[in-house]
Amino acid sequence: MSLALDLFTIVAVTLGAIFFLAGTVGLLRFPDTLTRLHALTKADNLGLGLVVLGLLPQATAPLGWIGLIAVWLLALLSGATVGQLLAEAVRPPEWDQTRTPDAPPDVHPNAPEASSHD
Amino acid sequence: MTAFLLGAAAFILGTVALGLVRILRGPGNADRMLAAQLLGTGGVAALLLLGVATGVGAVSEVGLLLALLAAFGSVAFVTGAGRASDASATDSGTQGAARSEPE
Amino acid sequence: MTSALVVDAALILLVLGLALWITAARAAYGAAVGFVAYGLLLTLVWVRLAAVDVAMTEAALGSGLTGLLLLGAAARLAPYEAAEHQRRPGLGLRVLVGILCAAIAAGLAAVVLLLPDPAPSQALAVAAHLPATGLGNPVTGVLMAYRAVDTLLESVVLVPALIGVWSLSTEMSWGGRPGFLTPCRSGSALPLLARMLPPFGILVGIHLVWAGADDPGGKFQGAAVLAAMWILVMVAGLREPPPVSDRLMRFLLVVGPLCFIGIGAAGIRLAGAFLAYPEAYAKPLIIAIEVGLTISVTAVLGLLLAGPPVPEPQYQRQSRRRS
Amino acid sequence: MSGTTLFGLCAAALVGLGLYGLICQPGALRKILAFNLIGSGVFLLFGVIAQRGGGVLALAGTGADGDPVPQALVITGLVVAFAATAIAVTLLVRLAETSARGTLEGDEPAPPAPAGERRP
Repeated sequence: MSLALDLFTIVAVTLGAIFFLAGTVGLLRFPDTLTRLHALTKADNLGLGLVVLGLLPQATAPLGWIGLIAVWLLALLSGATVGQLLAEAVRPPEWDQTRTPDAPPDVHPNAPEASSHD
Repeated sequence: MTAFLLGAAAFILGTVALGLVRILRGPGNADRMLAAQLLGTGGVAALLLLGVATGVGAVSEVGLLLALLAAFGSVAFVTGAGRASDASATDSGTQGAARSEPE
Repeated sequence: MTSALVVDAALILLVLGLALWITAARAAYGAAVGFVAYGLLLTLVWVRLAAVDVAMTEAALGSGLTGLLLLGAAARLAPYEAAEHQRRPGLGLRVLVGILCAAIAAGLAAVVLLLPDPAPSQALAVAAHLPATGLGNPVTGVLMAYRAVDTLLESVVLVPALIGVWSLSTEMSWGGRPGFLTPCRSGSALPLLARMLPPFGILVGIHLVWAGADDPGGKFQGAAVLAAMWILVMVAGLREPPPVSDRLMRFLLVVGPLCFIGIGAAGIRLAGAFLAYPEAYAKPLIIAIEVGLTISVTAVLGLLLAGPPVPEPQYQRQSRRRS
Repeated sequence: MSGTTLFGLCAAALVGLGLYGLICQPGALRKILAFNLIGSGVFLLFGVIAQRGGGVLALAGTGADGDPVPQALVITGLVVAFAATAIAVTLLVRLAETSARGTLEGDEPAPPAPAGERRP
C-alpha cells in the first residue's frame, strides 16, 4: 500500500514538475505577453496542483491535507486574478473599440466597458 | 522518497530560474512581472516539497502565506502607476507622471 | 544529504543572480520587480536555515507589502529617471568601488568560514527558561520575555516612523486621507480578489497570532498579513483609508505600545523589575500584549503604505476618476 | 562544506553587492534597494549564526531548530527595516514631486515642478 502511494507521489510530482518546465519554456519562447500569460497559468494551476496532489499521501494529519489544498486553492484564486489584471494592463489599445482616440493616456483603456466583465 | 522530493524541489527551482531570463530580457515590465509570478508559484511548490521532505510541518503554513500574498506583486503592477512605465514597453518609461494631477 | 546540498546551491545561485540584477538593472522598475522575486526566494532560504518564524515574517513583509511599496514608488519615479544615467560614476571609479566591495565581501566570507566550531549559543538557556513564560514557541518567548525591551522599543519606534511619513504632507492637506495608494481603475478582477481574499487572510492572520504562542507565527507575521488584506481592500477602492485626524485610528496606533508599557510598569510592583511578568500570570499577560501589539502593528504597517495625507478634494477627484 | 556555510558565503556576497549598488547607482530608489540588499545580507548572517547555534539543541536531542535569540532579532529587524524603507520611499516620492528629480544631488537648479503639483 505504502509502495503504491509512493509511486503515486512520484508520478504526480514528476508530472507537476513537467508542467513547470512547460510553463517556463512557454514563458521564454512565446512571442508576446498575452501568450506568455497563457503559459504561466498552466504552471500555476496544473503544476502546483499536481505537486500538491502528489504530496497529499505524504502529509500526515487531515490538517496537513487541508493546508496543502488551501495553498492550491489560494494559488488558483490569485493566479486567475493575476491573469485578468495583467492581461487588462497589457491589452493593446487598438483592440478596444469604444476607446476614443483623444482619450487621455492614463485613463485605462478598458474603463468604459469594465462592467461587462462582471 | 526524501531524495526524490528534494530532487524535484531542486528541479522546479531550476526551471523557474530559467524563467528569470524573462526578467533580464523583458521587454516590457509586464513580462518581468510574469517571471516573478512564475517564480512565486514555483517557490511555493518547492517550499511544499522541502517541507514534506524534511518533515517540518509548519512549512506548509509558510507556503500558505506565500500563496495568500502571491497576487500582491501584480496588484501593485496594475494599480499605482504601473502602466506609466509599461505602456511604452521600454525601460525609459517616459510616458509622463501618471500620478500628478492635471489641475 | 547531497540532494539537500543541491537545493541549497540552486537557491543560492538564484538569490545571487537576482541580487546582481537588482544592482545592475538599467531601470528602477525592473530592479523593483526583481526585489519582489528576491524577497520570495529569501523566504525559502529562511526555511532552509530552520527559521520558520523568520520565513513567515519575510513572506508576509517581503513579498506582499514591500512589493507594493517599491513598485508603486518605482512607477511614480519613472518619469524622473531618464536624467539619472548620466550621473553614473565613471568606469575607473566603478572598478575601484567594485574592488573595495569585493574586499569587504571577502572579509565577511572569511569571518563566516572562521566562525568558532562549537558555535556559541543561547538556545539551551532559552529552552531551560521557556516553561516559566508558559509559551511553547522559543522565538516568541525571546521576543516577549528575554528581549522584551527590544520588542517594546521596536513597537514604539513604528509610531514615530508613521509620524515621519505623515509629516511629509503639505500643510493644507493635513488631516486628510492618505493618498499614496491609487484606488483601483479597473472594474473587474481586483475588487473581486479584494472581496474573496480578505476573509481567508484575516483568518490566517489571527491564526498566526494565536498559534504564535506555541507554534511558529506571532504578532508581527499576523499583523503583516492583516495589514496586507487591509491594503488590498483600500487599493481595490472598496474602502477609503481613514483620515489621519481620526481619533479612533490614532488610539489604535498606540494601544499596543501603551498596553506593553503599562504591563511592563506593573511588573515593577508585581515582579520586581520593569517588563517582568508575575509567573502565575505570565502567559495571559503576554497574550494580552500580543493582541494589543497586533492591532497597533497592523494599523501602522497599513498606514505606512497608505502614505502621507493628500488634500480631501484631490483624493475624491482621484477616486472618482479611477472608479 | 555544509549548506549553512554556503548560505553564509552568499550573505557575504550580498553585502558586497549591496554596498556596490549603494555607492555606484545614482538613482535614490536604487540606493534604497541596494540598502535593503545589504540589510538582507546582514539578516542572513544572523540566520547562519542562529542555525549554527542550534547545534547544541540537536546535541541535546531537543530538536533541529536554530538558536531563537538571533532569530527574534531578525524578526524585529525585518519590521523596522520595512518601516525605514517606507519612510525613505515616501521622502523620495515627495522630493521627486516637488523638485522633479529622483536623485539626491542638488548641484543643479531644479526644473519647474510638474504641472500637477499643488503648492500651498
